[in-house]
Amino acid sequence: MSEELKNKAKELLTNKKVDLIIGYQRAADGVLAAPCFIDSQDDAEKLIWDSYCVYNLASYLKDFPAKRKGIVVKVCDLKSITVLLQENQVKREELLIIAASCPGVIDEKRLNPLDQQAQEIVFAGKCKTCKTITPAYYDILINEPQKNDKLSEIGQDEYEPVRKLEAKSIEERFKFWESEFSRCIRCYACRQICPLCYCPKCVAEQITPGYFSKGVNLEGNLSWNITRAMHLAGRCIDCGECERACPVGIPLRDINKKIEKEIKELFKYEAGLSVEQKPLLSCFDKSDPEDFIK
Amino acid sequence: MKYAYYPGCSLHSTAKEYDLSTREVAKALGIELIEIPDWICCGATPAHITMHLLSLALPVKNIIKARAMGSYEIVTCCAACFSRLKTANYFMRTDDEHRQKVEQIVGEPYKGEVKVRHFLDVLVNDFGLKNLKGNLVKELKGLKVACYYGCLLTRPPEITELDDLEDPHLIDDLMRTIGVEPVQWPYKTECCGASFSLTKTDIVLKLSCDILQMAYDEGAQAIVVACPLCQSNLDLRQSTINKKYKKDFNLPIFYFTQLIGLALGIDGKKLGLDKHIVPPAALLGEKDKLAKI
Amino acid sequence: MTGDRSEWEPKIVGFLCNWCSYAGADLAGQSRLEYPPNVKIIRVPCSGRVNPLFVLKCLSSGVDGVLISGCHTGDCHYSEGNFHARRRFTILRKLFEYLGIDPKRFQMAWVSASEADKWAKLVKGLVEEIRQAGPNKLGHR
Amino acid sequence: MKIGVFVCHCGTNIAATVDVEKAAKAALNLAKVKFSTTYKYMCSSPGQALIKDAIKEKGLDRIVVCACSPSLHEKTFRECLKESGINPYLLEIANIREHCSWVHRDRETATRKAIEIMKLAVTKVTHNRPLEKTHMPIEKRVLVIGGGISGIQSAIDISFAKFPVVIVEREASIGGRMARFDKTFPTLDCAACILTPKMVTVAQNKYVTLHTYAEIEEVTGHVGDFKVKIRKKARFVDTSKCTGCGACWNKCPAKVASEFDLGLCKRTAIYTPFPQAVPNIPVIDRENCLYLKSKKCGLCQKVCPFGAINYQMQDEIIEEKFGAIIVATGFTQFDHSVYGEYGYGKYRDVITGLHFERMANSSGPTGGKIIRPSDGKVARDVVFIQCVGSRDEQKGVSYCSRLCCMYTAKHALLLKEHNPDSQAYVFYIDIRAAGKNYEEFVKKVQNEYGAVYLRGRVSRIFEKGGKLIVRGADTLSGAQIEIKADLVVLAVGLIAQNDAAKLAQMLHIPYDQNNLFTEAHPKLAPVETITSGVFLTGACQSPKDIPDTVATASAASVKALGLLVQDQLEKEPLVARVDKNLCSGCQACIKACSFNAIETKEVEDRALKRKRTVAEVIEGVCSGCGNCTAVCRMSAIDLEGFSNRQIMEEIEVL
Amino acid sequence: MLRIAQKEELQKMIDGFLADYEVIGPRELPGKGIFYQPITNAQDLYLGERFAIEPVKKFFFRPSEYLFEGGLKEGSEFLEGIPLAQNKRMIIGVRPCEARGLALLDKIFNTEYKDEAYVSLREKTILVGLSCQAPGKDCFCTSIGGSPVQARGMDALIFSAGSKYVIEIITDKGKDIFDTCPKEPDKEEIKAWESLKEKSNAALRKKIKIPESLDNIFESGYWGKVSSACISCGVCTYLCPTCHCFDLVDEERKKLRCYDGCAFSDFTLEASGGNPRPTKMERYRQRVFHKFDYFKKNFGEHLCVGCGRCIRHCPVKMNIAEIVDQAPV
Repeated sequence: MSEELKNKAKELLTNKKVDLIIGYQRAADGVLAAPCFIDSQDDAEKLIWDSYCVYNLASYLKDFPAKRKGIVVKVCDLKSITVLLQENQVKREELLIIAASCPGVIDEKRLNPLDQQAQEIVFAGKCKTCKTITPAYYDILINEPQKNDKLSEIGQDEYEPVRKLEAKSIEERFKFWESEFSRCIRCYACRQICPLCYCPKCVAEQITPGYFSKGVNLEGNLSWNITRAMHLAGRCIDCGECERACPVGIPLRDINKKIEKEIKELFKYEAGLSVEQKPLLSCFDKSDPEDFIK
Repeated sequence: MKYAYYPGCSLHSTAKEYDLSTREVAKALGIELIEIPDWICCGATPAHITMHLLSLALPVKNIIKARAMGSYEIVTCCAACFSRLKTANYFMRTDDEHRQKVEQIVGEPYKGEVKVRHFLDVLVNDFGLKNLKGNLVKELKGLKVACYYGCLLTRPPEITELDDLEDPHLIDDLMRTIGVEPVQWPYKTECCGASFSLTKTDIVLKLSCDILQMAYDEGAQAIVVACPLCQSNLDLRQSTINKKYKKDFNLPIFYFTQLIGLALGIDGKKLGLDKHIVPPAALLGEKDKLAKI
Repeated sequence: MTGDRSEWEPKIVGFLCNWCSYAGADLAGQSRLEYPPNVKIIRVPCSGRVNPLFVLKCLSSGVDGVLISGCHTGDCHYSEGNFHARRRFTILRKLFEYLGIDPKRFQMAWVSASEADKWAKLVKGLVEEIRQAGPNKLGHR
Repeated sequence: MKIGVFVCHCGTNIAATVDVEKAAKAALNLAKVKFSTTYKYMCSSPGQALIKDAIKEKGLDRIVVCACSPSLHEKTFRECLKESGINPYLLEIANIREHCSWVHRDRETATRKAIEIMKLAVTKVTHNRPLEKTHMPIEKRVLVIGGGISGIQSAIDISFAKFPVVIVEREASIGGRMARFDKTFPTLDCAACILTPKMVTVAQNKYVTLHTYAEIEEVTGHVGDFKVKIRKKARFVDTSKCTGCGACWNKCPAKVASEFDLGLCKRTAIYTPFPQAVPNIPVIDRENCLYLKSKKCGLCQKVCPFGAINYQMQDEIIEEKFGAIIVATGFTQFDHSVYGEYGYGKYRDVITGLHFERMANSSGPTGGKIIRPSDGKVARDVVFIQCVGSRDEQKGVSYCSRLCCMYTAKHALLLKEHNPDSQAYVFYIDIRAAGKNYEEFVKKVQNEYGAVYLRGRVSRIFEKGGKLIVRGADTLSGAQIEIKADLVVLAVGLIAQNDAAKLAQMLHIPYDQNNLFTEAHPKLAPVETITSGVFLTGACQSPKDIPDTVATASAASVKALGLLVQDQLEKEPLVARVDKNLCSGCQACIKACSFNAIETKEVEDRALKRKRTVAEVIEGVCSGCGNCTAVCRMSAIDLEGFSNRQIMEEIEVL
Repeated sequence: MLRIAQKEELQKMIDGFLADYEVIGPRELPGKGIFYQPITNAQDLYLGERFAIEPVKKFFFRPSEYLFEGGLKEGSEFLEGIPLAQNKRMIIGVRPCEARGLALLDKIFNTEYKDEAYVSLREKTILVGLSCQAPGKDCFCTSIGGSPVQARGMDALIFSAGSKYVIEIITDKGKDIFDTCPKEPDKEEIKAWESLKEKSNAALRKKIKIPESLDNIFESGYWGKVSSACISCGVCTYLCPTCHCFDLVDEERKKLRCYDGCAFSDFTLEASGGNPRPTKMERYRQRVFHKFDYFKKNFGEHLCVGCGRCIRHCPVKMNIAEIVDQAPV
């Protein structure tokens, strides 16, 4: 598959169909993958495509305004481009989407940090309940889409971790999250890696007024994490990059998935379905539930 | 094509010929119908007037037996069984409260994922009319029938999802395919009196008489049905109707599977054509459409 | 000041829309309905003006309870603001519950300009509920 | 910054429970407060004078008045500030009466709370900004969309006030639905007799411009300055040359079913919809014209004595500006073919009320004879079925179409008058005859014209022996009924035009689940929409009969004129504003704004050295609700008078 | 000075420290990794080979610190410092690279300028290190003047030797606390310890070359290329044992000091709106120059201890070691 990708990339660059291609290359350690930005035919040799290509490269689109960008996209990540298009952050005509049939990607956190060799692949949580096989749209398709047999665990509940937490008492939940958030160092890797956190200046950085404490303390950390989650409500497409990027292992996907589950149940809303879709919080239905309102 | 087959009580008793002809037709067309082992009553009318929950649990029990066979589609022929199974499925899909209760009773989770199909639907939509035509041994030319669907096959439409609510056409389409001419008549979905047959026979006589009359008036020589109870009311009660209303009807009441069977060249006896009260021999014999009864 | 439980009085912030709830609270005054003094009112043009960040700010500044009150659905002066608020804060409240923040601390109500009685009762009930819930553990004051 | 705090006693209303002196003293401990005092009645002239003097003497530049609710005297004190030369928006009111002294008894508690309320106001006023009311020019022209009776009436009313008005009508003639009616209930005057003069009036009026055979293509802008693109569909007839002599349509060989007569008769490919059409200039129907289809024929061009036929004509798009828009797009009929029990629309003798109107009309397709369309025989037994599509959540709409009871009664009467030995049967659910002389009219039809009213639904209609067998229930007698009818007339409901939602989206006005346009307030603003400058009239909003339609048409005209007579539009300055450096251009605010008050704008990002698209508030349109500010993730959009900073700091000082 | 103790003996000693000290050490959080946290029992400690994600820096130069509070009280102005921590602390299991990081931080906060908060925490804390025997694939301390067994910046350094621990005592503070352990290693044991140190050094395989100066490649296109994957987050700087940039913020009435990092886009944003480092290229170049050029010029050594955290935890696999190694000088 990598070969097919390389050839396509060369062709695109030679024919000047794109100015650059955002893709994956082998990382310096020779095992993992890293993002790469290819603007010459020779560099196209670097491109790879395998289970180590975890990154959602849509985050990089903002770095190249007004350029014609080819981008290698996993089917699941395509939805984040849909949201970016919805929110006018990229122009479709500047995009050339190279959809790649996805073999499932690794869970980086499960790699042994001391081991220097290639290890057995443990698939990321999101891949285990992945339902998408065919990309909704694309310009170039690399290899026919097919489901990896190892991944299709029929009937696996994507919200299982959420339900487990929901089943706990409110006090237990507070203790759980208090302990998780206590490790937050406010490095904002979760924000920076997120393709949808593109605000010119995040509210977390604003000072007059400051919206919540920049201090690494419970209030500050809780406020930041709630704000991040709220700002992704109805937008998050569960690429899981925030959780992957978090150096201290806060289960951020469990928060995103909770909101995803609630809005599906409450508002019949799913993020990233189409470019024309109205943002969740910019619209409403007169019959939205309101049982908690007095 | 492989389906779990749910015959139901009628097809094992009064409507034996429906069961026979269905199996024969399926066999001839290479449609595999595997009877659900150890199936139980669908609950029919008595269950749902007694206890709503029971009327859901009984069909679901049957459905999960089918699921255990590894089948995600059940075929049934009886209009009542079809209605009950579809209704139960509908509730399992849309009503969490009932679903949870039923799941407790049957002891297994079930979310309505198994499809329930009527044999009509399978013939027309899965097997296909074109395909059927290709399999015919002969066409039953010259026969005019009224296709009668009764009250359960299309109602309520959000549950049955089968055919046009007011003007169904699946049987008509099949008949046309085998060379039979269906008449245009307005009583396709009238009520025959159904299970009042024993308790309030008078009602059944009146309603069935109207149906027979309309079919006769529109030039039908026979009526084609897809429901055991419709067949029984129109066939069994025809002589009483003739007496009571001073009529002279002599309309054989066929299951659609029987006529299809004939067109496929199947022996009439194998299709249970000898089990009718109003004998079809004269009509079929006279038209020379019948091999042997 | 938190600390001694017996001295502690619930501190509650109420975001009231200018057209219905603020006027409803005005009518409670005009009708001389007595209710506890714990709710401090911040007037906003519409419940739709309330940003989830305000609620977070309250809770992380040691406020014990937050109330957002607006027009009944269909009565919004701006026609749709309360529908927007409803959706927004339904999600926030679900998230609070999930993160273990007592949902009693964040409430919403529809109070019309004529519902003085409802306003007074709402405040009484709210103060009682927050008293039960105890001081807000978050917040550094 | 020098803040002055003025605490009002309000007689004893405040002072009895709040220690006002203590409060005034406490004010001096607050940052930037340089002066505080109390007075018996701050709103009185001496009270106001006190404020003015303090402003002058102490050089105060921001004022907090601790008194009653801002809904009472905010305006008063703003005026007071203005007179003292301070911007009136540098004021905050601390409501220590309604929200404090009147609801608490304990003096200490009330005083403490009053001081806290004051603290909030002082904090807030610190960040108030001087603001000016905004003014916008008004384009003094009105657009009326739809040339039916409501559009015609609106245009006439506006022309009385001597303002220019443009009607855009998509059909070839104005007149709308009413032009097809025979007589009108309950007075039975002929529809044409009352409509035609109005059509002529409007056509001859120098203030009115008619664009028939035209549609709205795009609407941008806002109140006072709407920019509207109008597509003038190609007529293939030069309107400046044509005299409407009729030579063309008399010779045209292509015949098709007439839409105006609902297929009851034929028209030619070049045609005017009906003889009294305004303008009386034909159009060529490009689908059916032999010349336009295959370049064969060209007869009309040959016979036209004025050379008015032009096959090369193209659609033309014109752009015009308007200050206000009146929407008068009316309704369409419910399509009864979803009713299987009525034969899915297949029986030719099952017709709608509008067919009946055309048949009853002496200049209609049957010359006023009420017959069976299938065989042309005179209809004797006629069954009328009410509520077809209306009040039917299963197959139609849930609402009552309001006029069907009345027009059915009228039809029963007309039937008797046309065919004296006929019999009318009317199946109904309820009779709703709530209008002047309406109930009396229905009674008359029942008593004097012998119409049989049956309360119940029809379960099935089928053809047998050349008759329609109508089966139904009479729920009053409990009997099953079977009627052998010659003709069945369905009182189909009124529904929104098929493209209503599209138009609503163009105009940014809300519409309900039935695509009917939604008024700004059902009681207090029934002809306004929340988009200022756009008004509603007639059945596009909900089913209306002619009197109600005409009444709303005049009401909408008055509202539009109310705008036009002003020199400029004046708006409160408490509006949203975008910080373009913070804005990402995601347009969440634009999609959330109910007022269409935010648009996009391209700006140069100096840091990144490129152009970016950001949001910009149209101040004149913004209503100041602040919803956009809460939707904005980057807090780039803020609300004057209720800014994020003000609210955040209010929370902080609590 | 060397001591030797059985594993159980050391555990007992640590339990003994708990009476007088707040004891902090690496703990394993299942599925999350290793974190320095206060312990209540020697059993809590993880003394294996895996590294803590965050360095001990955060116990001295804390992620956020309220410095003082001020404003209006009853109408008059006030200013109060926030009291400094008083209790005695001990951190056990610190890695040589992190301890060396503290030694570098001392150059900033505890040399000419004395940062009260930092200095008081440094003085109140005893550091007991743990040598590395199986360094990670991203470690490169030996290329930058460190080693897996270096004791710089510590009060004592522990070596795990089979069922025993060898304790190397460095300072008086270290001597004081390990008074309770009188046993000294014999010759055999010392020999074993020496060879253990050699083996540890050898286990660290990654070597990079660090250019003498980067001056002549400041304008090179290299920086734009290597920085293109950077997402401008704070992982590398916050997890770095030597990064020490901070921001000062007013929060309500308090002055807050919190971490800041040169990767953030607003790190050098000026009030005017101007930004001398507007893109990732300038910011990433600054990071490399500060660590591998400027600091050495100002303080005599590089501002990097080769712990590899910024490589290991970079969400997009940026590799500063490779970038420096391959710099086109």
